[in-house]
Amino acid sequence: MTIKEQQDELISDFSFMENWMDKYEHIIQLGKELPLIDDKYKTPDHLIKGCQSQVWLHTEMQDGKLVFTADSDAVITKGLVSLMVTVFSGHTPKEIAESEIYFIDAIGLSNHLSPTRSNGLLSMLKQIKLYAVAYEAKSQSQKNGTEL
Amino acid sequence: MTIKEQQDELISDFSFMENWMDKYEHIIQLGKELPLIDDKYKTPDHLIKGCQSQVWLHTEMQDGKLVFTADSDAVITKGLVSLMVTVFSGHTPKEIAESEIYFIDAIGLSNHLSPTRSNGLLSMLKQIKLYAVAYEAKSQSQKNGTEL
Amino acid sequence: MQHVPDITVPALDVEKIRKDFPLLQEKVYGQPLVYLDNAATTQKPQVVLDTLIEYYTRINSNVHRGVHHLSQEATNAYENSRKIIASFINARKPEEVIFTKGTTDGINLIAYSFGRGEIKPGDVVLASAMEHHSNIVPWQMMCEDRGAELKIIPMDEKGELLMDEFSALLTDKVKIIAVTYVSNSLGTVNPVRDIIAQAHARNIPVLLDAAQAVQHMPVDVQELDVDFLVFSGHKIYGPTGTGVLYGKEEWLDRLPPYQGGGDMIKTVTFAKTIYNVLPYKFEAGTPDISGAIALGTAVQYVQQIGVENIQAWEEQLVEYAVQQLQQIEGIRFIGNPRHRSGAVSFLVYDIHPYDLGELLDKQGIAIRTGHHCAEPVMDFFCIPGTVRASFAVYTTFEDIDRLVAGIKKAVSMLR
Amino acid sequence: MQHVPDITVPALDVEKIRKDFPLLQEKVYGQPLVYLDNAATTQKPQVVLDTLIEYYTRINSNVHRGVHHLSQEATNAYENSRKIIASFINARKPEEVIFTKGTTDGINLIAYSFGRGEIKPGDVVLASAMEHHSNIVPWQMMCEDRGAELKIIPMDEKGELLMDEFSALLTDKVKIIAVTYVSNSLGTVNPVRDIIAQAHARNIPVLLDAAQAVQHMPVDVQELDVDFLVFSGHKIYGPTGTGVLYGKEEWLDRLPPYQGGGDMIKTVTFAKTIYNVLPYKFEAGTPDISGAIALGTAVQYVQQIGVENIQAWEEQLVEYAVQQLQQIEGIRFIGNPRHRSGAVSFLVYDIHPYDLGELLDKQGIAIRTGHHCAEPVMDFFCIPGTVRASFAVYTTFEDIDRLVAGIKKAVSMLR
Ligand SMILES: Cc1ncc(COP(=O)(O)O)c(C=O)c1O
Ligand SMILES: Cc1ncc(COP(=O)(O)O)c(C=O)c1O
Repeated sequence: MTIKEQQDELISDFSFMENWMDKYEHIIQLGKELPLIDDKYKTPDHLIKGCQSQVWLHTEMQDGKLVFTADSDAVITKGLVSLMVTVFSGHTPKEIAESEIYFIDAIGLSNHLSPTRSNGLLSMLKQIKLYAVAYEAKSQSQKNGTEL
Repeated sequence: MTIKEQQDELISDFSFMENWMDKYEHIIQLGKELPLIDDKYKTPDHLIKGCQSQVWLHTEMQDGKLVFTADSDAVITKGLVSLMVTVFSGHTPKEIAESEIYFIDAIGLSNHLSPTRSNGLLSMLKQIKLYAVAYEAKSQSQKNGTEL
Repeated sequence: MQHVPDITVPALDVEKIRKDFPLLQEKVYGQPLVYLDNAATTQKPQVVLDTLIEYYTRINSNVHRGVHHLSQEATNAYENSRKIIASFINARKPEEVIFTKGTTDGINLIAYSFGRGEIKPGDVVLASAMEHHSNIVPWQMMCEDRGAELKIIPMDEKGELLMDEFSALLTDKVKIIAVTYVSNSLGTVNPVRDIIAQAHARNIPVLLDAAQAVQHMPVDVQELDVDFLVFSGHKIYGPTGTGVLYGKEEWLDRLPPYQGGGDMIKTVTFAKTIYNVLPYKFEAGTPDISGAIALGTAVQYVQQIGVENIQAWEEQLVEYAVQQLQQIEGIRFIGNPRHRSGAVSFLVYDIHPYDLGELLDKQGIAIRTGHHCAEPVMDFFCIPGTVRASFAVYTTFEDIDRLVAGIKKAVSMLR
Repeated sequence: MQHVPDITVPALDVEKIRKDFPLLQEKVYGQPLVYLDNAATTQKPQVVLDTLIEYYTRINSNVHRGVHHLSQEATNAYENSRKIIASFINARKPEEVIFTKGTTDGINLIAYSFGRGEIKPGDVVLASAMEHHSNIVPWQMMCEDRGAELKIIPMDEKGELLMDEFSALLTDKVKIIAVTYVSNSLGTVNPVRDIIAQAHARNIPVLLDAAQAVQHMPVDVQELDVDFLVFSGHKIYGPTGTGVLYGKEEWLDRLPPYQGGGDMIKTVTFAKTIYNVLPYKFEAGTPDISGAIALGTAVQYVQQIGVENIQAWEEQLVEYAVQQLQQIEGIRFIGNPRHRSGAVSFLVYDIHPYDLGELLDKQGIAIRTGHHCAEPVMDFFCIPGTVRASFAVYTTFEDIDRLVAGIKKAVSMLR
């Protein structure tokens, strides 16, 4: 699935839920299924700034695609991280860097999460995009390197 | 006239005036008729504290009675001082010290003057009573002195 | 239905009181609001709002020095509010009541002025282990500035001050003690009479942070013999941006001023400035006139209900809350003081307080989560934060029932 | 009937505007109120009052850090007001806008923080001869504390700054210049662009006291390139107890904080405290949430009318007032600047301003008398005070006619 398709699927999943308690149930469930980060990556430099709860995010390149693992000390946050990972994991840096992200607003998360939580979500998004841009730049310069 | 009679006369004078502009006319007029203080008494220690405009007050004992002269750099204040002087001048320290002052409220001055001005009026009243008490105390101690 | 304990003092008609607070009639996420974040700020009764509007539509004007009618009316109302507040805390004189922006402003004022006037290098300031940041940071800044040291009265696991250690800390180096009357994070009511007595035996003045006290219990500054006392208007049903600093006249006369500007001076030349008398010396600039006046109304509102009645009612609420919350599996109270007022802090299993708070919110229940601006307390208990429910005169037993049910539901989802 | 000059820019419907202000409908001593004390404080439009009530009845809650719905709504509204104000003065970022209690509070903040961070013994602070006490005393206090010196940019008999003398005062010792944009006692509009340019040529930052500017003329902090700018909310149709400090991000980041307490710190331990980012670093304690939000509404109100339109209207009022007052026998203007805004100060014969003020008041006309918190200005002119009429968007030509008639009547009684 493309990043766009992933988002549309999430939006559709959430659209069937009547109220916010149900949506939270779902978010929490997704959090429980999140591929856990290796404990050795739970270090301060893997922490994402701007979250009231702690969020660790690790990125790895596998076959030209970025794979994210993450964890949080708060369960709902973990669920939100999981949404991010679902959308972004397994795509190339270029795809991620160029993607347009609309599912957060579409699901209503930006309006209904507490502001610190939704700020945290935006920090996460920023961090993921930054990783992608960095990887993309690196691979570009390597490419340029071999062509020299 | 006693202090009480003086007050009643003032109250009656003012009661004929319909509005505050007329009352002020009258106050200003009284100010113009105020027995002026000798210039040599216009010194800082004759100043009354607590007035926004400057008020000098001088007290003299004549035949066992206190005589007040005063001045102010503001005309309305001068009129108010004049009310005070009219009520108190020419009475014994004892009469002044023991007098009950009600004309300020009865005329409505405390409600209708600007607060700094009515504070000033109260300061003046306090000062006059202080003078009286001081003179009274002095004369008592002198009496006691001769009797010793 | 939960069991409601015997209500011993029904001197307070809570249903009638609730009608006075427009915001309590609101719904959140389709649910009637349960507002249990009163330690952060209280809701305002209609009379307070009416006072604000009455002020702005009838007498709004700058106070003091004004010759015109509006200015006179505004000044009267403003100074009358000072008198109401003075009588509420039983100050000797209205001049001992200084209007501030809030507790934080009041503490900063004293920390600065006291530091400037009284503190030498090597001196010591005492605060307690359960202070709000607002009663720590101003003293830290002042101590840094003056080369003084901030020392801490420790507490135990129950959240009670260790009074022996306090006595041991009282050396001749101690120049002032700043301590909270009631802890906002633990609910502990401190033995302030004992603290003040011991301090005064050594001529040390005491500042009480009464931000969580004045709305919950009778506070009499003369009976306490306290030197400085501060509180926030917005936590006692008054407007935001208001607060009170009480100081003994001797002290306020003695300390240098804090802010400079209009009203706080008697005469200004470029060479020399002579400061005004109390209370103006400490009220530089145009004050929050409408706020101060409406705070007077809020205090009168409290007086009408009777602060003793509020105390009796809230003590039952706290007791009931502790009793009901105890029955939640996995709950752990943070702070278990003998004498508690206004707030209950807790955690459930290892659930992040933030998660619990979010799911309570979605059920229409407003509580606070986090460190409650008392990080040293969190560090002491080695926790990232707590969930805190805090009460007011309009809190009901049903509110607490909804809280307990809400927690149970949230816990079932989160585990 | 007085002659009304050609109204060149009728872009403003003053009768409609007056209806927005409930207090203007009041009578004083049976007379329709003529309110000409706007430099002291302005009246508030209904929308500002509505915002206050809406806040308290719908979303009142403490801001920041709150997990629940109300806290979220209150935080959004509060931060949105910061954005409105940032855009009003064209700040680069909302974070450059700090909410204060008023102009006095803002100047004290900068005087303290700048003093603490940047001033050494022997340094010089420059202020002007026409400053309000609030822009003198904080600098005096800071200079005393730091062993620095306050020097004064002199003015002439017209009430205009002597710019040559200003240039001569600019030595390497000067570390900051604090000057008023518009004089509250004389109405003078200072050549602030020139002052800033000369200051910046020497890397000296400038603080503008815009308390009498923002409500009368467009103010663009980027175009001015000013380093700090302060104003009061209550003088621009907002609530009492509110104000704004604008500071360039570089400066605000660089200066140490002012007050300590909740919100202005990132982490607190008893050993070390780490300060928060802008704007929170300078906003300790619970802010005046309702006030800040309603100030945003007041600013929007001004924006809707258009501050250029207000300026054009008020310029005509000032011109008309000067022209009409001139015809009063014995009148003497205090300050006759080429460029004047918002206020006219004067004396008539040797009549005490206080007497004049009192008799105007009894005719329903509210003006201010006295030193206007600018005693050095009074000393300069060797007078005890002035009578000052000051204008706002809702002032009319009829108001000025009533003022002139009122003065004539008072003078006839007083002489
Ligand atoms: C030029 C000027 N600066 C400072 C101030 C002080 O403002 P505030 O009293 O709102 O702090 C005023 C208002 O009186 C003023 O006109
Ligand atoms: C004990 C205590 N001290 C100080 C404060 C700070 O009060 P404010 O934010 O109103 O200045 C609070 C409120 O949060 C508090 O609970």
